[in-house]
Amino acid sequence: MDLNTRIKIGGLDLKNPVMTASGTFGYGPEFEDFIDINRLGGIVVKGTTLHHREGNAYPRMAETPSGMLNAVGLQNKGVDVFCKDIYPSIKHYDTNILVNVSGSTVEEYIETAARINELDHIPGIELNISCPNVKEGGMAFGTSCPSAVAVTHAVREVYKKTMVVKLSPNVTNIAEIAKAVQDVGADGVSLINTLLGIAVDAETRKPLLSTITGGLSGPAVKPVALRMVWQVSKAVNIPIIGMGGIMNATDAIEFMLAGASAIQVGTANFIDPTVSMKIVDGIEDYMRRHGVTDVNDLIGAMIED
Amino acid sequence: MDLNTRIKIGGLDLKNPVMTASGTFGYGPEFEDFIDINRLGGIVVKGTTLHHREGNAYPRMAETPSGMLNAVGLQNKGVDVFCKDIYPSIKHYDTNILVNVSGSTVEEYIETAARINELDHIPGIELNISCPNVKEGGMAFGTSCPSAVAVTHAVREVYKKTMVVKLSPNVTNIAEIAKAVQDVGADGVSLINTLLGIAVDAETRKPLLSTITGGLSGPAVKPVALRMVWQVSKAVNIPIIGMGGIMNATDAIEFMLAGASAIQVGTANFIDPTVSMKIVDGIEDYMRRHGVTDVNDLIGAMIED
Amino acid sequence: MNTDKKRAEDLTVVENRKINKDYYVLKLASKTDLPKIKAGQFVELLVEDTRNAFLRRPISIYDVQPECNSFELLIQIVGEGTQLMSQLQTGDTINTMYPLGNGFQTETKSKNILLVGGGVGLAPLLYLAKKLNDKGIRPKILLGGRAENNIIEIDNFEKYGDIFISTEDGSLGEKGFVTQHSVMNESIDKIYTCGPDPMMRAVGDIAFSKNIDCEVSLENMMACGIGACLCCVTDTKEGHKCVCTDGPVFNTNELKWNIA
Amino acid sequence: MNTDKKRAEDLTVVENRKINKDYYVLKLASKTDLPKIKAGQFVELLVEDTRNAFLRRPISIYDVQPECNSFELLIQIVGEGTQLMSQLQTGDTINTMYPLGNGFQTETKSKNILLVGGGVGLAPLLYLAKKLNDKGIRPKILLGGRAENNIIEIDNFEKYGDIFISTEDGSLGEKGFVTQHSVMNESIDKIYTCGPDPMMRAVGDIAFSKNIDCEVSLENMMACGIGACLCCVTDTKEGHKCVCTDGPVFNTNELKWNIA
Ligand SMILES: Cc1cc2nc3c(=O)[nH]c(=O)nc-3n(C[C@H](O)[C@H](O)[C@H](O)COP(=O)(O)OP(=O)(O)OC[C@H]3O[C@@H](n4cnc5c(N)ncnc54)[C@H](O)[C@@H]3O)c2cc1C
Ligand SMILES: Cc1cc2nc3c(=O)[nH]c(=O)nc-3n(C[C@H](O)[C@H](O)[C@H](O)COP(=O)(O)OP(=O)(O)OC[C@H]3O[C@@H](n4cnc5c(N)ncnc54)[C@H](O)[C@@H]3O)c2cc1C
Ligand SMILES: Cc1cc2nc3c(=O)[nH]c(=O)nc-3n(C[C@H](O)[C@H](O)[C@H](O)COP(=O)(O)O)c2cc1C
Ligand SMILES: Cc1cc2nc3c(=O)[nH]c(=O)nc-3n(C[C@H](O)[C@H](O)[C@H](O)COP(=O)(O)O)c2cc1C
Ligand code: FES
Ligand code: FES
Repeated sequence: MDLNTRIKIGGLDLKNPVMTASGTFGYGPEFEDFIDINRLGGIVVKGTTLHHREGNAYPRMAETPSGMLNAVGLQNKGVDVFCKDIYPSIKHYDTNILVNVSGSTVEEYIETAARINELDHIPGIELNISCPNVKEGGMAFGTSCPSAVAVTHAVREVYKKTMVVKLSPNVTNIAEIAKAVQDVGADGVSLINTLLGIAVDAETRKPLLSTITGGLSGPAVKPVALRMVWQVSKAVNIPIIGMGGIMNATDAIEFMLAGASAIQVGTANFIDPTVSMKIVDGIEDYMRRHGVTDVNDLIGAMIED
Repeated sequence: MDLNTRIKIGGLDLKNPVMTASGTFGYGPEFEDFIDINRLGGIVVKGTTLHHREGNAYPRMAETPSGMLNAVGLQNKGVDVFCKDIYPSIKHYDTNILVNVSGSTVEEYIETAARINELDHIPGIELNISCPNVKEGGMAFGTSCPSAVAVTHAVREVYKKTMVVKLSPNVTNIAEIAKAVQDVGADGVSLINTLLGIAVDAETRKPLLSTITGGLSGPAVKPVALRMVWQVSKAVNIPIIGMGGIMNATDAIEFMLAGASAIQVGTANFIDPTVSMKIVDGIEDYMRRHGVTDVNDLIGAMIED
Repeated sequence: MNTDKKRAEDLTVVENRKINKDYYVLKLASKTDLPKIKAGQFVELLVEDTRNAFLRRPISIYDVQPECNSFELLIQIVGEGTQLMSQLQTGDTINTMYPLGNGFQTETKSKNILLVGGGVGLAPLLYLAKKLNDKGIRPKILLGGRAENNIIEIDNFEKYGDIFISTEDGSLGEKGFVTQHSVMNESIDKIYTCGPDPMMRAVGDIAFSKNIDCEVSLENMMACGIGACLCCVTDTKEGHKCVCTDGPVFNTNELKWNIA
Repeated sequence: MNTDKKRAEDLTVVENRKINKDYYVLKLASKTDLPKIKAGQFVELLVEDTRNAFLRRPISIYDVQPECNSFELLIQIVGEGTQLMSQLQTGDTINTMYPLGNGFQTETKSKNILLVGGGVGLAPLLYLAKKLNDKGIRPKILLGGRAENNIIEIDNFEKYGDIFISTEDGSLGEKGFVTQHSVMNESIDKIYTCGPDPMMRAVGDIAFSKNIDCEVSLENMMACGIGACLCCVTDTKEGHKCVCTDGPVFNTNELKWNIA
């Protein structure tokens, strides 16, 4: 059976719908011992800001039932170090490298995106308006329509390639925000970023994260993520990249059925560094088993009667 | 060691902070074979509406990682049958029986609450403005300040005993809504109701619930619930009843440390029908172990530095 | 202790008998006298600390040994919960809520009784057949399945009734669905059935058309097993009823099945 | 296969040796040649399908048997993950990512070397002692713990160094903290330590005050173990560094510990 697994998202041409999620895959080299990165549809590198950021104090991680909280807080060396030192060492990957762009102010977003725009082998950015772990900016932009529109619109002016906007799940109406960023030029939306959560140690009475709150990810959030992908798919006509708790190919298919054109694998990379390859293979198996020749036919194919 | 486990919530005097959550404990008799209901701080009976409701079509339940989705849809026989047939058979319980009141319109809420107001052995209601499983009303009231205020204010006019408002977690800013209902006379708030979610079967491509979306509960949601309790505790000065994924006494203590005055046990009742008793005992053990003589000292006692 | 109360109790595995790669019989014993158990009642088993089997698993009571304070469950491996339970070893304990549900109505004047079991749906029928034997009735027992390897425990059933077999592929007994089996044409005045939903509906249809009284044991998805969550409902002529407490056994005339 | 690559591999349990109710040694073997393993490196073990141990568990490599393609882990039971792994039986497999982390710097000119292990923190010190022996150095080894039953595996350590013991309650060796042990007053020019954070800081303080070169093996909470998530950072003079890749071993002069 001849299978087409290619997916288009804006100007991106993915060899398959499987990408890795920002903040869970480093820049790629971290996984080179385990998998062939070139077999992925794409990778999204760590959240990048205009300036170097140290991130939050340790502890930054707590395990929760079927999930984890993180409060990394966008630790990164800043866009210039990315362009100068990191980009040259990964630009040879034969996959779509997206940079996850974040900032505390609209100006920072603009400036960062503008610099990424210059990099030949970066075909797109993921505009992160949903990071729950920073004091300024981050999620604040993603939880109201006006601010989401403001930053998306401003970056659209300077960024000429594919721009996907990453949405926050910590909102009353995610579809409304998706629609709003579509209307000001987003080529796609990705969701969900992490759900804001807390873990506390009853014995010491201390929160388990230095920042008290952190972002919840992993299988625990999958039902919420699927719901949001489905809601957004009813509201927009740009492609959706779905994520949140994807641990295997079955989960990935579920996101596509709910309306996602591609998916990202996040926390699962920690549990099995080879999981993204298994998902690439598993989607093909599923297609063969179900006689699906074009992976695009799975998008939104949930039977709703 | 002499322990005080009593907690006050509005006019309610709870012998301990452990209650059972609406929709997970029937009306009480369902659990009589397993536990001594009189040892509980309180029970909240199934969501009750003005008229009989058949609820949603089967299937109404799906298992998810460390949690479950339900789409019961407020099946109940209506407030009159409650008053006439059910109330007489449970009013002897030596615990606080709260009725969870719901409706499609403000008028229905008012009428239902007014009838419950007449029942001597019902010291309070839990105003459910957060049910995600009904087409009209329900969560719609709980996801915006104006509508939350409207229904709370209207019911306050007719309901004279303790009124706790049950909040929806499917919002951008739960603290704002908590504050708003406090300002129009809520004696307390309870949170969280379920998170809206979806589960789909990749093999059949069908959603696992007849209504497609349902409400997520169980340990998976605990980090989100704890965060919301903590946020609300910073915004209001009325007591908070915390819930969402409480499976044992440690979880219960975590909610109190985060700011809850009492807690409700929901989904855990399905996994262990005796769990509420274990939590009552476990809180006392914890108090002894930590030299806490008054359970009120645990409320909001998380060390935040 | 009031022995008619429902319990949530750690029971001891006294035997885990493998039938074939898909089926096993778990024998569980209590340290105290069992409560009264009716044919068609079920238990809810707790598979502890596993990520995907979060809720309890409902399983019919297959047989009871009151003298040993034990009962047996016949289980098919279909997913994680049933898989993990298949690994239980003698001496292990498993938390069990029981006895749950209403059970079959065995106060019957009928003499020509047919039990129809599809796949693992035959589980509640063994104890039912035993109970009928106690009343001096030896029922006909029709066991159906996809193929030979789905027809199990024949020896056990033979003790309490006359066995008829049908398989969809004809590898054992008559070829076809249970509803096509020749025994369906004999004179029958009561049917008890348990199996896949389409099978039970087909049996219900035949019973309806021939005016035979028919009880079916439903297998809806359950969360609590004790009527508290209202997740397991089936649509009856009187509205939604809980399969866990009003059922699992319903007389087909209560259901909306035969309403065109 | 490039044998220096990190792997995620199903390893076979060839031995699970119980030391006492709290400690056990797990011996894992690969079917292929092991990659080069440095003293102080660690593995990430996957405890599958349990509700609370969702992430992998980092454990130091205790000893290596290259000739058998196997290595040993010394594990203390502290929670669900370490508890479940204690039940592994010979022949079981466990998915293991290894070898991870930088390991101790064993290219040293120092001759008077002291290893200080607190509790289960002694784990990475055995293989380190072995490696030092290979270089002709027999280190002093100070084992500390709360009480006698926390001081384990003395026989094993004795082969590679001179053993000193301290317990907080005095039930074995000198009474007090490791930092109060008399061996601390001997002439030492390098310390390697692993144990609870307060212990390592105290040892670091002594080393600093006496101007002794000191390497510590940190045990921060980890999610990925390979530098991808940035969860495990420690604050160094050059900012946040990952304990899983820049560590777990740090020279105390890189850390901010001795800055008042
Ligand atoms: C009253 C009752 C009596 C039953 N008696 C028996 C019995 O005697 N022997 C036996 O082998 N099985 C019996 N079942 C079915 C049994 O409960 C399911 O097979 C079991 O729960 C599946 O668990 P799992 O983790 O192995 O599979 P899962 O991975 O959870 O599911 C595998 C498949 O089984 C279905 N399933 C899951 N849970 C349930 C549930 N609660 N009810 C119905 N279907 C479900 C799923 O839809 C899925 O298709 C009974 C069910 C009910 C409601
Ligand atoms: C590099 C490194 C090497 C280690 N080497 C060993 C070793 O050789 N032998 C050994 O017994 N233990 C070692 N540990 C500690 C070991 O990882 C934890 O004890 C284990 O993960 C606890 O898992 P659990 O599920 O049993 O306990 P949990 O229930 O998860 O936790 C119990 C306690 O252990 C702490 N803990 C949990 N996870 C970690 C973690 N990832 N890092 C540190 N502390 C944690 C928790 O804060 C809690 O107080 C090492 C840790 C690291 C980071
Ligand atoms: C440790 C960690 C770090 C993350 N960092 C980022 C980030 O820098 N930028 C971003 O947009 N999302 C970040 N995320 C969110 C993930 O990209 C993803 O949206 C989320 O984890 C949900 O997917 P999952 O459940 O598959 O992990 C991070 C998640 C984790 C767990
Ligand atoms: C099956 C089921 C039915 C529920 N019905 C109601 C209801 O009628 N009214 C209500 O306010 N909440 C209802 N809830 C929500 C619970 O009361 C509780 O808010 C939620 O389940 C979170 O707590 P938990 O994680 O401990 O279950 C229901 C939950 C479940 C699982
Ligand atoms: S399973 Fe809860 S009511 Fe039947
Ligand atoms: S554990 Fe992920 S970077 Fe260290």
